[in-house]
Amino acid sequence: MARVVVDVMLKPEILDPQGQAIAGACPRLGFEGIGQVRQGKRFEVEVEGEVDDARLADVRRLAETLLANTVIEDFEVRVEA
Amino acid sequence: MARVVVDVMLKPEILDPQGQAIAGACPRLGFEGIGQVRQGKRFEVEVEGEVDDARLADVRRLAETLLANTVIEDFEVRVEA
Amino acid sequence: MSEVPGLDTVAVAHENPDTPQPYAELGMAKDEYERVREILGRRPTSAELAIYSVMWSEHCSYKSSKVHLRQFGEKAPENDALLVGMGENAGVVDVGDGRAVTFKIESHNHPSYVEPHQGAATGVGGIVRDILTMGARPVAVMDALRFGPADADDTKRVLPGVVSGISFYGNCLGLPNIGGEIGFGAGYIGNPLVNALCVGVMKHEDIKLAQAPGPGNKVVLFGSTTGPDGIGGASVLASATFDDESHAKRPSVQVGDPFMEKLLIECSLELFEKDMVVGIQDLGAAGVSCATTELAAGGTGGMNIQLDRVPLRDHRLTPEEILMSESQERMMAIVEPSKMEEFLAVCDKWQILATEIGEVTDVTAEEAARGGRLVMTWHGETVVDMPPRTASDEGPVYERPYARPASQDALQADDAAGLARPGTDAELRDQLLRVLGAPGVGDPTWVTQQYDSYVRGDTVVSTPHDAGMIRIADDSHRGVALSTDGNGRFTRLDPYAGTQLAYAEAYRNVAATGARPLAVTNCLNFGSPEDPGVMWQFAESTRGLADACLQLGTPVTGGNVSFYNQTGDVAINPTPVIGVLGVIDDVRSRLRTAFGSEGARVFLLGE
Amino acid sequence: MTARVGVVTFPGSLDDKDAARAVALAGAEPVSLWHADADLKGVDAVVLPGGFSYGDYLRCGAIARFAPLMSELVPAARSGALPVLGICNGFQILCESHLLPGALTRNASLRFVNRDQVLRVENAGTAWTGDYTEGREILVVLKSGEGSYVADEATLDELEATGRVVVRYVGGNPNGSRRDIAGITNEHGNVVGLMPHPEHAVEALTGPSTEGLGFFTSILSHMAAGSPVNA
Ligand SMILES: Nc1ncnc2c1ncn2[C@@H]1O[C@H](COP(=O)(O)OP(=O)(O)O)[C@@H](O)[C@H]1O
Repeated sequence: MARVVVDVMLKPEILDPQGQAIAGACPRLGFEGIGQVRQGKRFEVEVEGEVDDARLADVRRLAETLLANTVIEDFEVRVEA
Repeated sequence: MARVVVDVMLKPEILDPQGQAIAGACPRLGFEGIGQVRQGKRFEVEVEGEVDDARLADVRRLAETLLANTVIEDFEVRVEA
Repeated sequence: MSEVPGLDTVAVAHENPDTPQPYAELGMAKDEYERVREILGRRPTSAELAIYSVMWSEHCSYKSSKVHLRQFGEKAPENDALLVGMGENAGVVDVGDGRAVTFKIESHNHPSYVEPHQGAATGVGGIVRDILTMGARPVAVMDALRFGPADADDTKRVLPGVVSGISFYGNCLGLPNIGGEIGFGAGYIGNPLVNALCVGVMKHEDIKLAQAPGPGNKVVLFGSTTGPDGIGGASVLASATFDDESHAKRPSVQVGDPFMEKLLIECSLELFEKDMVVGIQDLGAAGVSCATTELAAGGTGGMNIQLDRVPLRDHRLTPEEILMSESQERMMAIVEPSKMEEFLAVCDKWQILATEIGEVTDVTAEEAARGGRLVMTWHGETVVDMPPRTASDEGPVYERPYARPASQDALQADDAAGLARPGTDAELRDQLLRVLGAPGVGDPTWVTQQYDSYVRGDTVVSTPHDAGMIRIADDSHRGVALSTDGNGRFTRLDPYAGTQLAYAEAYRNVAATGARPLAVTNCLNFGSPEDPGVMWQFAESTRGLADACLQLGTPVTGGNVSFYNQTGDVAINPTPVIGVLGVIDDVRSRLRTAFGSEGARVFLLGE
Repeated sequence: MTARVGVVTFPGSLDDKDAARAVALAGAEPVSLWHADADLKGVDAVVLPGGFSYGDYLRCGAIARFAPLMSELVPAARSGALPVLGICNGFQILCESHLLPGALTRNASLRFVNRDQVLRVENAGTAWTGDYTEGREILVVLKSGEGSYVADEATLDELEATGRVVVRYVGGNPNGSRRDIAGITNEHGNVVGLMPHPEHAVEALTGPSTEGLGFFTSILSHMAAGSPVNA
């Protein structure tokens, strides 16, 4: 079993109210010097067998069709070290 | 501005119904060889100035108090390359 | 020795009678442990100790409250409507047209303090399964909440989490939230109260009971897999005071999956409709321990379970952990062998995992006299061999000492006469604004807006009215109305009268909708029963409720007790929350809490 | 013969019974459809009801989109032949299936909101809104946690320019939706998705009004007018 990580983030032009709420709370909680915060999703996908290019392409397809909604989200796929 | 990433995942012993639902959907969508899927959160936090140890400690404290619910979640903080 | 290294089998228990056992850590008193040894005629195995410790915990056995709760049965008013009384998962009342309604309120206080969102969510999940287990379709929920002062730091953590948890779970199940209450008070810092009520509807003939009749019938576990959720929770989490140390240990919390519960509801109702179960039990606080001992005790008394067949989420779980796990969204059914195939097909349709884990057995007369015989194996080796009734029904019963606290006189003497009166218009205005602006009096829309009140399309009355009302059938206009009320301050001043006032308020709220009050449920939130002052409050409170119910003719059909709501030795104000259910023949004639039309005359009734 | 309107039940659908009741009150015959059957049972139109299909896990509607029934429904809807109304979760499923543009995201308040909501009917020419008049304000129910409609500016402009905004929020934007959009339609006007629940405003006893019934009577009028049905 190997682990592939898929990070999904809202596209930069899409408003992220969750991230904004966090950034807004920071000064109130005494955290200074925090700029923008954006919240996304992280998926840890266990794949059977070796992670070769074909396998990675599979996961990329999974990310594209299911894990991310490419209308509003970008994603990145990488093998966990 | 530097970017610090905080990954938040449910502790391994905590039920992850979202991950289960995704893993369950995979074979139906024709994705074979996918084992467990776990879903977590990824935060991208922009911090002002240089990211030194003190800054990182700040973000770690932020993660602990706000970004993660340490009763059920683990987190990891790292500087984005 | 056992084949599985380290496994504590019955044989091992025989061979090593003196192995020290952690009964105290599991919340058991020494004499309780001694009684287990006496019952078994040997030391318990770890698995047996797990079962007894959860089943005999305050939470499951009602050992401190039982002697007082008895009054609800003894003083119960004559009532033809009562179909199932106290002692089952929930009481059932006849509402006419061959239909019946079941309802109950239960607490999830301590878990909601540890992890507000999940604690409250799983509280809703638990009470909904109780109602489902009776054979009913759950149709609405309510919630009664108490928090520390609105501006206290911990309230900012607890309140939004609790509300989002109830909202998330209830909304996702498609159950309208038709009412509840919110209160604030200093004592609830560190001891929030989360009491959830659920009501369900069924036909008379659909009533299901927790029993396992018929030797040869299969024991089936269905729903979620079992994980390390809330292990030790039943006895440690729910019955012990929170001190700093246990807070630091942070027991593994239960996480709810409302989607799974929704499927479980639909699956179970289809199983009921097709008459495929002869007995059923939900897995609540004491999980597999509770379901197996209660089902066996309610049936032949005999059952064999292959514990290693329980589907796990975490393969490292030991037999005793499986027995104590509080994993949510699980049910146990007793199924005739000839119906197994069809049973599994229904589960498959709803994508519900179902696993046969054992069967009902016959017992000899001698075994029956001892309390039946429940045997559990782990990879072929016997780890449990005990009389199930001794765990489920014959737990310890305490006559806790109680005494009116000496401070009670001073408390009562300090009455309103001593308070300053507003002397000027400005002072009067100021006082009025302070009352109206108090968090417990102010507009609760921030909370109620997060709850779906419309789903199912049968909600006739809900927030902001004093009671909730739902239509219960498509083919008639019959409905039921419900209200919950409690007042910790009144009850602190006078537990007997304060409890009656809470009951009377709920009763009036229901009556004011046009419904006829019919039955009562209650959730009794108190401090430590080991404190004689608290125990006195409890005794007075239950006496007050039983007397009032007798007078107004509504039986108590069930409820729940939550003790140990205290920080150090300071208990919360005693907070019995009383739920009253009424029936209305035609919901179109319901009344709401509002002036209906201009020019209508306003009357004040009563003293 | 009266129109037969299918109401789909996915695992986690909640307002399916309510949608069926609204269909019946409008005078049509509700037909229940099961997500796992790739069979539309020859219905004249379909309602994708509200709820939390698949628990709303991952993203609302993301998993339901792949149900076997959807493989029948999507092409029929895309061609303009099959009228489909997606309410709340149904709207989310329509967006995830790319039958409608854009997406629905977390409410700006980050909380679930349940409230009575006024809408203005902006397009009375769709299969589901023909019985309303343009500009009419109706009171229905809004109850959702992820109801904020988003799309890129170009898409929003195009929706506006082609009259594909069907209903808009009036009296305050409850969830941060772009341009107060509460519901939209596809280019044929047969597929309509909206976040609020018209099916909860069909009976005076249980709803804030009966002004949501028009969606369900509209589909009957649409059928009666002999519009292409399952052509
Ligand atoms: N305050 C109470 N008033 C009346 N009956 C009660 C009260 N508390 C508990 N009971 C009854 O005791 C029985 C056992 O309680 P229950 O809550 O079912 O246990 P569990 O926690 O195992 O689900 C139930 O029939 C319940 O209705």
